[in-house]
Amino acid sequence: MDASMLGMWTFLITEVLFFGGMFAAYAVYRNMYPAAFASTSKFMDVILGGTNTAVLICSSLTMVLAVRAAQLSKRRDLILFTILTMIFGTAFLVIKAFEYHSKWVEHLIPGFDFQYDEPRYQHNAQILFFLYFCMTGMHALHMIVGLGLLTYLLVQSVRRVFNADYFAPVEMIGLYWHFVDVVWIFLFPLLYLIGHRR
Amino acid sequence: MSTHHILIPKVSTLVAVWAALIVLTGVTSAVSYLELGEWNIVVALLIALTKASLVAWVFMAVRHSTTLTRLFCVAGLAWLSILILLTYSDYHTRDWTYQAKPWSTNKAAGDSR
Amino acid sequence: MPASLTLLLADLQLFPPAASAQAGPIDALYWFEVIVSAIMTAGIFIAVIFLAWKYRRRANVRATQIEGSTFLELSWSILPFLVMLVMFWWGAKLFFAAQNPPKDAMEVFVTGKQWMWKVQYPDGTREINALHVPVGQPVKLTLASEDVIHSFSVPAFRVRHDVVPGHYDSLWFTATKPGRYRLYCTEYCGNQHASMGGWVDVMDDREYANWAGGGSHGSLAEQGQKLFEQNGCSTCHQLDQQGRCPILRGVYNKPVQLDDGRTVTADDSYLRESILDPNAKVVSGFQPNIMPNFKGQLSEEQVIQLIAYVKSLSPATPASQQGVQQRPVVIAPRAKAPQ
Amino acid sequence: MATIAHGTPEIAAEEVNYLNVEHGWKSWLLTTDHKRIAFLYLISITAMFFVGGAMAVLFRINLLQPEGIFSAETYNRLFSMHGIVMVFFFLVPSIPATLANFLIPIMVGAKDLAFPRVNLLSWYLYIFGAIFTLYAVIRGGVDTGWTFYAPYSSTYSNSYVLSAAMGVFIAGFSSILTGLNFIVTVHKMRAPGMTWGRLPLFVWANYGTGLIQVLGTPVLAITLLLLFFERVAHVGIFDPNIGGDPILFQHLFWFYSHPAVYIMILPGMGVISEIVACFSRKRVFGYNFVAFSSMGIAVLSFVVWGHHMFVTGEAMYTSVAFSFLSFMVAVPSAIKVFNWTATMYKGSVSFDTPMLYCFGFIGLFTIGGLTGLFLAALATDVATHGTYFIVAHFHYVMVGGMVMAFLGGLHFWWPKITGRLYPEAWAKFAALIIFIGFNLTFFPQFILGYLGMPRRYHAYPPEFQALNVLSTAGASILGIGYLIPMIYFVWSLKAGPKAGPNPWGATGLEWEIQSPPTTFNFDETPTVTKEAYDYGPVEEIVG
Repeated sequence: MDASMLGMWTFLITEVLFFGGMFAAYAVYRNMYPAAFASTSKFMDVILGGTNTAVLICSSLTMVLAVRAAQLSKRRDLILFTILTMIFGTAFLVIKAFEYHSKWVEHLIPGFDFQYDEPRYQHNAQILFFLYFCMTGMHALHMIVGLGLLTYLLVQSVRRVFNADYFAPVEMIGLYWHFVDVVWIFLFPLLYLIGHRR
Repeated sequence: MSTHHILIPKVSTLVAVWAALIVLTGVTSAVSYLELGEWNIVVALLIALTKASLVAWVFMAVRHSTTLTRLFCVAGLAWLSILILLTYSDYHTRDWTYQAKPWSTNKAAGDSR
Repeated sequence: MPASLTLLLADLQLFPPAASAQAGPIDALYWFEVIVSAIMTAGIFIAVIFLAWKYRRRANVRATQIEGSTFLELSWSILPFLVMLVMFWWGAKLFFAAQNPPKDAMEVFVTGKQWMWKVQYPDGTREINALHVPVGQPVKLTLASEDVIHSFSVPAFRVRHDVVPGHYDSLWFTATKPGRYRLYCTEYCGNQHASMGGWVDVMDDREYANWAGGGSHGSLAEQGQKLFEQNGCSTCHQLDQQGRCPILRGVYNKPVQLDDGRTVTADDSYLRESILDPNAKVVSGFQPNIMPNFKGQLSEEQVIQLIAYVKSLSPATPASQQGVQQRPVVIAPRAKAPQ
Repeated sequence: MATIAHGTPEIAAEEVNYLNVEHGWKSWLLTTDHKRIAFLYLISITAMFFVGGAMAVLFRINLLQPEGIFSAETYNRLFSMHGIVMVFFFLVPSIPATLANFLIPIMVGAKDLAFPRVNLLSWYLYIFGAIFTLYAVIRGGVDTGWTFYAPYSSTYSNSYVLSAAMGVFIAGFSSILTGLNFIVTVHKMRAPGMTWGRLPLFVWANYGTGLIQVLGTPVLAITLLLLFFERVAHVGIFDPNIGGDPILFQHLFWFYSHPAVYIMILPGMGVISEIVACFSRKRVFGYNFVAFSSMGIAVLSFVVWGHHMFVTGEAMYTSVAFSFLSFMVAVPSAIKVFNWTATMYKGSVSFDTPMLYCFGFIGLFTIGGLTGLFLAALATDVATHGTYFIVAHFHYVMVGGMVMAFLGGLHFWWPKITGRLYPEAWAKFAALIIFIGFNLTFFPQFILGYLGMPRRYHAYPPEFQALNVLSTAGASILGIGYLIPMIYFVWSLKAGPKAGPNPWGATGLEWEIQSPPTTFNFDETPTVTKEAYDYGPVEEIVG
């Protein structure tokens, strides 16, 4: 394993703790306001969230296939899977944008326009929605950065930079992409599946 | 260079892991519709942890990587747990000290948090 | 210059007065720590100076290379740690005692607000930046903040607790020496942080009885009762028959079943929350969203009055925790400080 | 220690080195040479040190009078900016970004750090963060204290919190990148034969520091970000009026900020290990224990943060656990102090300036560390929390410890960094002045603290005046003490006598190359065949 990969892993640990701060806040407030947190689930679209989870998992698959293609010097496959990963990534962001839009329509933007239908949970639900926007927003920001990296990857693979002897950047971007996927894997149940639905 | 040690994953393995992840996503969504009380969150987190481990182990190639990488993964998890558990311990044990003794020992008081 | 120097030195203090029952034991631990530290510091200083001088560089004398010594390493890791364990145990023991006020402690309510301390006594007396307590009587302070985090500190008593907005904090002490002692805010709270302090007057029983004339507006509970009626609480919270809201008689310090299945104890913190944010924890069997939010409508001081009133409806609570009673210390002063 | 071909003859009039290889501002601002970046950092943190120091001088002047001299508003902004500048822009980057940045690649036998461009990026982030913070200073300052406690900072303060918090946020990433670079460099860039057991203890200490920077700093970043949103939009994350919990801010803040004090002190401990070995002409006593104690500190530092919150209403049982763990972290620190002292035993001790700073460090750090026990013990923490006792304690560790180590290290490696010697007599004089000034400034504060004088007070009861005057008198001596090295270092840059590759007769790869080094440090990658601190054959192996 070369230095750049170790550097990437170290960076990912930093990222774990960056998101960790928000997860800690989530744990504390969920423990403090269980009912208010549960009440928010009716605004969370499990179908869209679940679809997005699946989309991200698919993108992880295409990403790892892209890395594999680079390792085997299969340039065409590399380009194909990179493009597929970018398509999935973009699809995720588009769906996310629809979700954000519906939150906007439903007056669920903490701090600016927050009117909760259950007045008793007005404040406490706002904390959840703030954490929701913080966590998914940070996650989306990472996705956007990831798409930028994938664009770089695409350009470089079109230029025939990568082959079986040199593919470290593909691996690194792959690691980053999977990490972003892992974060979402935790966000999905914590944000979308809180309450008991019937 | 690193090429000498690279083990190229089989496509079938990757697709199998992908399928498992999709299935687990379905499972975690389905389980959330069951009334399991406190266990809902436990199950959801266990499934998420399984999924994350699958991604890390196969997609991120931890299974083929050095002890050092594994150590770094474990360290990340360990420090995350330190942060969350020690913070949570404060909130969780606050009542242990200050809760006044109830006058009547009715049944509900027993499971007071 | 010499004159001003004498003036400076005239006021010079090196150790604070110890005026509470807690101060002695804490000072004992403090001196233990000072002595341990002094011995260790002196040991290190002497060793450094001695070794540096004895083995100073000389011509033709070479250093002897030594790898190390596991025995020495282990002994100077473990031995100091054992001493530290003593400090830990000692400190924790005193800390535990400081967390549990005696049941018969006299209760005083202190509200921190940028930049003053507002003090309320059960008999309705109110003061700002001053606290009067009788000697020898355990006093429990319930601390509330109107705005930012403050910290209530009386160095002579060796007590201190942060006053965090959003919930009640508390501390307790037993003053042992009559006199005036400074009280401070020790958590930075804004511009006039330094002026958020005052005096604690510790008085002997006779003096205290004279001082404690009682509030001109009735006891704390009576003030609370007035508020209770003015704010329309009594229309729903009826005393003897079930209205739209729970009966408050006898509820204080009892477990309450909530509508989400949890159980809480109806202590000061719960009552406060239920006044300011009544929908946060609704009692099982009652509808949410009936009682209005009183956050912003009532000050922390008024909340304390209301709680005193609710407490007075529960006669089973220990005498000292009731707001309607006379100041308990006047009736039964303690002969000796506990502990 | 290593087999290096010295190609360049000593007689060459002007050797090519990293300083003179290129000229012009572009060659500095776009450099990826770790030594040039270290130099850029050195200039930046020195500037910040004097900004922070000037504020300290001003508020010490204010404290001459019990009623204060400046307005409360001015005083509050002075001490807050002093804390923010000193902690985030001087102490945290001080040794790692300057001395370690310069030395780690050389010590492990590498041409540069693992990621040279990331290293440059980290300096730019630092400067960017500093600009945000200095903008806050110029616009009128921040009055929250360096701790940014909510809800004061998020709701009540009407000073420039956002700008300062953003500055700290950005500087945090600079710190993360430095730590990341060190970790990877130590793992991946060691020369052949440079095993973990042969690493200089300075490298071990900075490796531990890197771990803390990487694991802790992101939590500070996200905390400040949440605070930022809270202040902008009032979302309730820390505001108790709408359901938030201000204690949560403290948990998240101290999760970083307690380990951060070890970011500040660990590299200093590394410096002391190098100095004490060199000037005793002896291998550090118990190398393994000292190395592992660095790692022990790095790990344990993360499980003690709750001792900042004993009086906040933190749960009693949690407090007890944190108290116990806090005593645990004292053990590795104690090991280090004992081992440094024992290193002099049967040594050949000389009293050059770096060694004087080293003595100062050992003494002052001992006091700083032991007074930490008062704060780890629950009952005495309650009595001293939020008073000048705390102020004295952490200044003994941070200034008595860290700044002493920083100055000691700077004197030790100055000949290597610049190729020049400084005036020894002046340097010894300055070290003495600093030691005296420091103790005079901060020892009275221990007494003030137990008397109960709260920190962050612009005015205080008159009975505390005598001790405060003493402290201010000490601060003025200390201030002069810090100016002297500043002056002779600048002088020596131009006029100091040439140092030669190894003026101290020290071991270590950095002393085997020319001073100042060439851009790529080594003509060819060295092969290491000897242990660290090889001042002669080991004659006594005990235990």
